[in-house]
Amino acid sequence: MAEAQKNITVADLSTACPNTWCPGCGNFGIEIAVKKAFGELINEEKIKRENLTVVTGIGCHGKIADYLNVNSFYSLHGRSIAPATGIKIARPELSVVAMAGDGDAYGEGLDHLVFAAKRNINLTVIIHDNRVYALTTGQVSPTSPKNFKGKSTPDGSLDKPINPLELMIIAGATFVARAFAGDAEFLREIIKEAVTHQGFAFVEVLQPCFTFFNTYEYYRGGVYHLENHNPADKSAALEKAREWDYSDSAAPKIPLGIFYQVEQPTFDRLMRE
Amino acid sequence: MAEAQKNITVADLSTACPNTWCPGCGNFGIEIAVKKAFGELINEEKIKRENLTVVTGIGCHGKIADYLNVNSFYSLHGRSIAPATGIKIARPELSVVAMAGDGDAYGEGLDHLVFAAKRNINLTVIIHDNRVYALTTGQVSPTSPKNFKGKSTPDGSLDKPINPLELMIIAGATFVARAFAGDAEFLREIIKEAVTHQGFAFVEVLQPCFTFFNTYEYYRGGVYHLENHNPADKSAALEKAREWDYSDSAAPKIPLGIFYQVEQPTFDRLMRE
Amino acid sequence: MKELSILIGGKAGDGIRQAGASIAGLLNEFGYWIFVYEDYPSIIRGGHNFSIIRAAAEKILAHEEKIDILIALDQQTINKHSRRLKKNSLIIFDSNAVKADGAGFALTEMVKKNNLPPIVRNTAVLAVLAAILGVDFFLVEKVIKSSLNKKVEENIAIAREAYDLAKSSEKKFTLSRLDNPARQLMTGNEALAIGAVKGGLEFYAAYPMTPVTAVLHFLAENKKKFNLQVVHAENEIGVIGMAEGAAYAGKRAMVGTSGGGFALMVEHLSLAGQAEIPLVIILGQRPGPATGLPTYTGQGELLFALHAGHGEFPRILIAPGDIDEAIEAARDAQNWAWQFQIPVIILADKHLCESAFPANPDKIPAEVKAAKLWDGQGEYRRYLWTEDGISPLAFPGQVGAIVKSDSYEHDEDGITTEEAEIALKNAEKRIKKAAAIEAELKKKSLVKTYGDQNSQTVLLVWGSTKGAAAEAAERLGCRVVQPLVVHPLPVNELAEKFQGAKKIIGVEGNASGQLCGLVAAAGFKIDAKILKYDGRPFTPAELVEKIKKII
Amino acid sequence: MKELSILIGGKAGDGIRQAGASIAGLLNEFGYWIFVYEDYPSIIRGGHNFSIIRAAAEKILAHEEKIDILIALDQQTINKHSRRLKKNSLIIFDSNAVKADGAGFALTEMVKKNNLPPIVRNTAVLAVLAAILGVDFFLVEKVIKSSLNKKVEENIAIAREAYDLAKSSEKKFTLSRLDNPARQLMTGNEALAIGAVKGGLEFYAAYPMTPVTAVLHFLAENKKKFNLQVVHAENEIGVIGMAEGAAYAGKRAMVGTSGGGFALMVEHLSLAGQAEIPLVIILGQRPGPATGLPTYTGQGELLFALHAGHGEFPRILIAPGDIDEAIEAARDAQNWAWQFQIPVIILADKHLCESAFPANPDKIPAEVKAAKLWDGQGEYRRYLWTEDGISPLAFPGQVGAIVKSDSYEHDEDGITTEEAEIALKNAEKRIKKAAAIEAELKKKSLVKTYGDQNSQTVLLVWGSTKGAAAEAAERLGCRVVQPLVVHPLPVNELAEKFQGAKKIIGVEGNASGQLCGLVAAAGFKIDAKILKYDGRPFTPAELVEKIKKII
Ligand SMILES: Cc1ncc(C[n+]2csc(CCOP(=O)(O)OP(=O)(O)O)c2C)c(N)n1
Ligand SMILES: Cc1ncc(C[n+]2csc(CCOP(=O)(O)OP(=O)(O)O)c2C)c(N)n1
Ligand code: SF4
Ligand code: SF4
Ligand SMILES: [Mg+2]
Ligand SMILES: [Mg+2]
Repeated sequence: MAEAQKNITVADLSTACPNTWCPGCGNFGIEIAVKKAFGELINEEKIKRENLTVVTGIGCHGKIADYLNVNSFYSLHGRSIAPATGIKIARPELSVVAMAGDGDAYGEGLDHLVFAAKRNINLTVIIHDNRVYALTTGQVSPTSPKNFKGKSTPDGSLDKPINPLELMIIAGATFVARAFAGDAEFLREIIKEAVTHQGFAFVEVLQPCFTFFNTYEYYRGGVYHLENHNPADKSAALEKAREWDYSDSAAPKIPLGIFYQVEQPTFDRLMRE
Repeated sequence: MAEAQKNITVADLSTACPNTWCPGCGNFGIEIAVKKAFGELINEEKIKRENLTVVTGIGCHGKIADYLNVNSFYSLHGRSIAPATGIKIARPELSVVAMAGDGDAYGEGLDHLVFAAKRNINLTVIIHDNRVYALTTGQVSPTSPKNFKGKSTPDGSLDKPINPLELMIIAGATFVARAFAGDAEFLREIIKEAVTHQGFAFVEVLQPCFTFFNTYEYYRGGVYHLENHNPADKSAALEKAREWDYSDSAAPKIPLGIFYQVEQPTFDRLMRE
Repeated sequence: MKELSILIGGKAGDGIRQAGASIAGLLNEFGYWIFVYEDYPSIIRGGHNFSIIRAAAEKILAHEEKIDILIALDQQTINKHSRRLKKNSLIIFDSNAVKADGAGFALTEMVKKNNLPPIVRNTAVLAVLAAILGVDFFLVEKVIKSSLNKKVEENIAIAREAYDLAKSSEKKFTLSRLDNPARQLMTGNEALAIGAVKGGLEFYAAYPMTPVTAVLHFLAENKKKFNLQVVHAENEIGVIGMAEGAAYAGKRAMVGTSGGGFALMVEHLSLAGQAEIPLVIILGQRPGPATGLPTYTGQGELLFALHAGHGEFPRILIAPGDIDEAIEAARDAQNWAWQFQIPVIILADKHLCESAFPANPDKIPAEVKAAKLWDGQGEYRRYLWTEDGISPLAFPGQVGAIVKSDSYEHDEDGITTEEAEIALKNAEKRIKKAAAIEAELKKKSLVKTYGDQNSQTVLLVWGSTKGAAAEAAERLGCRVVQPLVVHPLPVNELAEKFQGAKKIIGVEGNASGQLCGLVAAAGFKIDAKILKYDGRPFTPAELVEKIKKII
Repeated sequence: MKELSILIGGKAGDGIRQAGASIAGLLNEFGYWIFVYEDYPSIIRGGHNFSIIRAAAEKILAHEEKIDILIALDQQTINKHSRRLKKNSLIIFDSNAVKADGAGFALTEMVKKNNLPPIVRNTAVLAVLAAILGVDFFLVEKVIKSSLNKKVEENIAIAREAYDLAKSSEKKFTLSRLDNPARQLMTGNEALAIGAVKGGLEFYAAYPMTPVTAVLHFLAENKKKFNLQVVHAENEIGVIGMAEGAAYAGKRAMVGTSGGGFALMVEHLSLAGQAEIPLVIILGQRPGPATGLPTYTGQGELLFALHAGHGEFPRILIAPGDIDEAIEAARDAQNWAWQFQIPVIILADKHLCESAFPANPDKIPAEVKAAKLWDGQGEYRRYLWTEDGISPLAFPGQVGAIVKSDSYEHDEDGITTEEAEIALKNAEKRIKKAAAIEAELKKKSLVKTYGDQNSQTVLLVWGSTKGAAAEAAERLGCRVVQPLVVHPLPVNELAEKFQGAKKIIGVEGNASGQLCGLVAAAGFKIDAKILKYDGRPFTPAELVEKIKKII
């Protein structure tokens, strides 16, 4: 039997598959953060490489399945969470990380996301939220600002975005964080926290889509790191989650960091009691 | 061409279809409240009878489609909201009321409910929330209390219920209310308010299932009417919505009434601008 | 007497199903073969429910049109079913609720007097029946004890009172005890669940839906005993997504649903085709389209199941027709799913799922065949191209293997590709697998026959229709041919079993003759069809009439 | 020269599709028939994209394998496509990015020097091509103006520079202007959208999905002009649910998706069957299973579309094969959906949806046939039993009518029932409707032929495969038979069009020959099959080779 490799590097976690994201895509920041976080967690013996299992949906974000040299389940559009749930229930010793797009997780497959949070199943979910349907060439998504002029809404979209952090906190997630793809180092730290969290960990990543919704400048002008925030305080978490409402308001204040974190029994563990 | 009838009575709004709900079922309270509310709204010329269109899902609640002598679309399980949305977009002059069960609206078809609220489409949604899958003979539902011993969870369910009011308020509903099937008069009033509200109106009805989850006593001991509450105040609405968390805690305080109500542009109207 | 059919009817909420089961238990104790048919609308109270319990000295797999004893707890039962009475039939009824000729007793009053709820009438009427059939009271007691867990004493007391009251009635039928041990009565749903466990089931996910909800109930109830994970998920898409995740993680998974839920699973079914995920789906047919007749039966989804899913990929469809076949089907489904890394669909229906039959679960051995596993040598490639199209499996958690499953076309490593050459190779991989499946299935006899094997008149049937057809064939001296696997069709064996046939009559519970179409496409001539599509199963007598008109 | 094929290739993001369209525009201005094939992977940047623009004096409906001019914006284009070059072919390339023999120009530098983004190379290369073909510059200017709305001046300046640079190159091909007016170029997607509008479309809902996303874009862009409601819904279940609601409310509705999205719509499709909701679904096929090859083409979903949905109910499947047929199909689909209150599925595919053809939309008249409407007399019964199974329609808002639609089996009023007799009558209602549909379809010619009508060799094709097959048949002198409606099959007309055939060869873009199966089941013998399932469409030359091997 093969032996587990020591000292995993980013290269070890990379496949040879050519990358086809647009130059400047926020997904690159997510990719490097994920690889570093995974490598460090493995090297720190917090998780085992062979147990690491990534599930993705379909969209630009999903391509990360091809780029990560780890176990992966490249699922259907909107369907990363249910298979991830099945994997975790079947094999609780695995470290399961589901990745999804905003169209994917908040539109096509919202049900599964809400129920995974409700169950507090011990998964990590990372959303590549570029606030647009990118792979299908630029349509409005559930987190696009109102009046978004995409190809399906050339005169501007009519409804306001959902606020995923607020939704996840009330749905039952026990770890809720937000990061920015433009700050891969911070994202790496958040991902490490999320993966080691015992329970449903939700990481919303603000990911600029260079081609269809270039939000780099907007975010750079608005993001800041949560400080003096008690993540065990649900009201404070909700308040912070509401500080920015995913609109395109001028001069936004967009907090990043861990909004909410508590320990509660997980579904996968309760099932085996 | 036929002429619209005047002075509509409850009998006018009833079909000859034999009723097959269990004696003592909370649905009877909903049925009478709905018929009275509809009749009054028609007689007060707030809506036209011919424009009234009811959409239901599948479950015990759905049978109301057969009992109401009005236009109806008896849809699939979990799928009352999307057809209702289509009807309203296609024919904004219609008064569209979607009715659904808790399994229906919060489980099978949660996506559609959240997006209808997000759009603030001018519909009324009435949930017959018996907190159980009744027509399939008694399984845990999204609003069942934790540790619910249904046929699919004989040792007790493992996850906590969702709080539909909280969910709807954050999703974008502009009218959010709760009533109790055991108080049909109050429910009638709420339904009248909901139907005349311009925007997405959500009415959660606590409906005891006599056979599989008899909650009459529990609710009778806990419900009270909201007073001195400003429904335009979102924080207050959320706070009130959290006062009871759909658990089976002893001595609950369960507020009823209109939690939240604001006016905002509706999707169906914006579409035609 | 050689056989006896009893119908008990009342309203939903009267405990008809419970009473039917108790009657079946009583007759079973007497050594008879039993078949129990349940008929109920999709409501919890009111309406009209009935059970037909048929008991016979010989093996039977169907209920009959006509009945010997009609037990009426309400007047509707008389109105709806008096057409089923024979000259000599007896009506037993609650004289407080029903007007009829026969053995009427004031059961409502009796129950009331004892301060018991009206549903206890079903215990009283069981005792009346026992008394009239000359069954010893201790058997009544035994059946009550084994079927109730609340108010047992009170029920026995009522039973005693009713038994004594009825003891002196005319005994139209005397039931002689047969020299057989009591058999284990089981529904098709239980059989499917037990069979799956025999095939190594480790994970069951479902969302309640008639007629297979009881599989979920049974497995949830017994999950510790069977060492299973059982999940009631948020909806059917979640159900199949979870099951596919579990299978990817190496656990034998199954889901159960009926047409509407299956419809929601179709996209994931196609994923199982592309990503080569082993998965068993129970499709409990009921009459559609849409919600249709949710508590009735039909066989309208063979072609739907065969072609469901975008793109072309191999699958197996098994159609068990009785209780033992159901156990075997669910067991074999697991093994085939894992041997070929494909979805296997079990085409059941309400009539099979919810009827009760004597079963022999212990005679059907557990069998968990190992899948083709990675040998741990070299680099692991999830989609390695092999001679037979089947790539060795490894699972997450295995040191040295990176297991990449992909819903896009992919290379051998499971990395997405859009190259024409690789797409072609993968399409051919799927074709090879289909060939491997056909080869494997040839090793097993998959076509059953009943009746006179030499008859030139052949009834072609599938699934639960087999029960009524076998008996009709027995009576008429014709032959029944029943493929157990309906896709891929066991064409050679069918040809063998059709040998000498002059007239092939398809008998199906749908409006188009779906199996007939497939069998015709395989080159056999179908001469006539007997189709039924009102939600009700065939009975032997009905079939005899219809066949006579054709031959 | 009689025809010219040009391939332009580069990376996603190089503006290849745009450039291809401009080249097509140029050749169109010269009076040629045009066919534009787009080939691109499912990525936004990088990878390899190419367009083949074929222009011919005669009507053509396909691109070809071999090309006359290869335009390379990157080296990959040379590597991948040099196999397509003929002896006499010319390579035009950006010499800053590509090494090749032929007409190379330093386009990257030219664009850089002008401070323009790299994508402007596609304008420069268009001008180079025009110069080499001897096309007047004013036409280049015209095409640029009609295709760009930003930086038009800058693009014209670059074009001028490139044109002047290339003017003196050897003119291998001189394009003579034909005596035809420029035609309107249109993709299949636009044609389907326009056709639907001609059939009275009032409501379109969709969720983006290749290859039909552009229908959503086009209708959203033009919703005011066409007086439509257009919704991009939360997911495909929402899409079809909304469309069914709109249809119930009396509005002509359509949805568009491909296999995976269609899979999610299957339960609602069955609802349309039970509740008798008129609905048109565009199913743009692409290779599955699952995500498969999302930007490529295939014809693998005929049987899926035919049998999708639980229960049995009538439907029509239309399979247009070219641009005019697409317009007509979408128009007729609306009328048939409303005439029979059924779902009508348009089987398109990527090759039809995204290729560009000259079209004659104005020659195809709008036609909105009135549905059978309630006459306002007496009590309205949504599901009135009638001779032909079709009940008169009324809609909410109509005084005096209570319009009850039901997913359960129901009585004539639309009230749920579980009675066997009524269920049977409803099943028969559906059968009657199927008969009415067949009768109606017989009134229209639905089978086309191409090539030599007297040839004994017949190519049986459907959908977009028709283009390549028609041309191959022309060359080989054989006959093509193409049913426009693939369900219910126009059997009589097929028989007519097959008259005298000695050898019927099925040509399909799938691995099993799905139409062949249906045609065989209708009693015709299929002698051979030519199947392709690597995601790529047939070309005439390829088909000629394959047919030759068979005949
Ligand atoms: C069932 C289904 N519907 C639609 C699609 C087409 N599709 C592919 S990616 C995508 C959306 C992408 O948006 P998002 O999830 O936000 O991912 P992104 O590309 O922005 O990363 C869609 C609609 C699909 N593959 N499957
Ligand atoms: C797609 C689908 N899945 C499952 C069912 C079976 N089913 C019928 S009613 C029901 C649930 C009923 O629960 P709820 O919506 O809460 O309604 P209630 O009966 O409690 O009023 C289910 C699961 C169905 N009809 N369709
Ligand atoms: S389209 Fe947007 S999300 Fe997709 S790869 Fe390009 S920049 Fe990234
Ligand atoms: S089962 Fe419950 S919800 Fe259904 S009719 Fe009976 S009491 Fe009402
Ligand atoms: Mg996105
Ligand atoms: Mg309920």
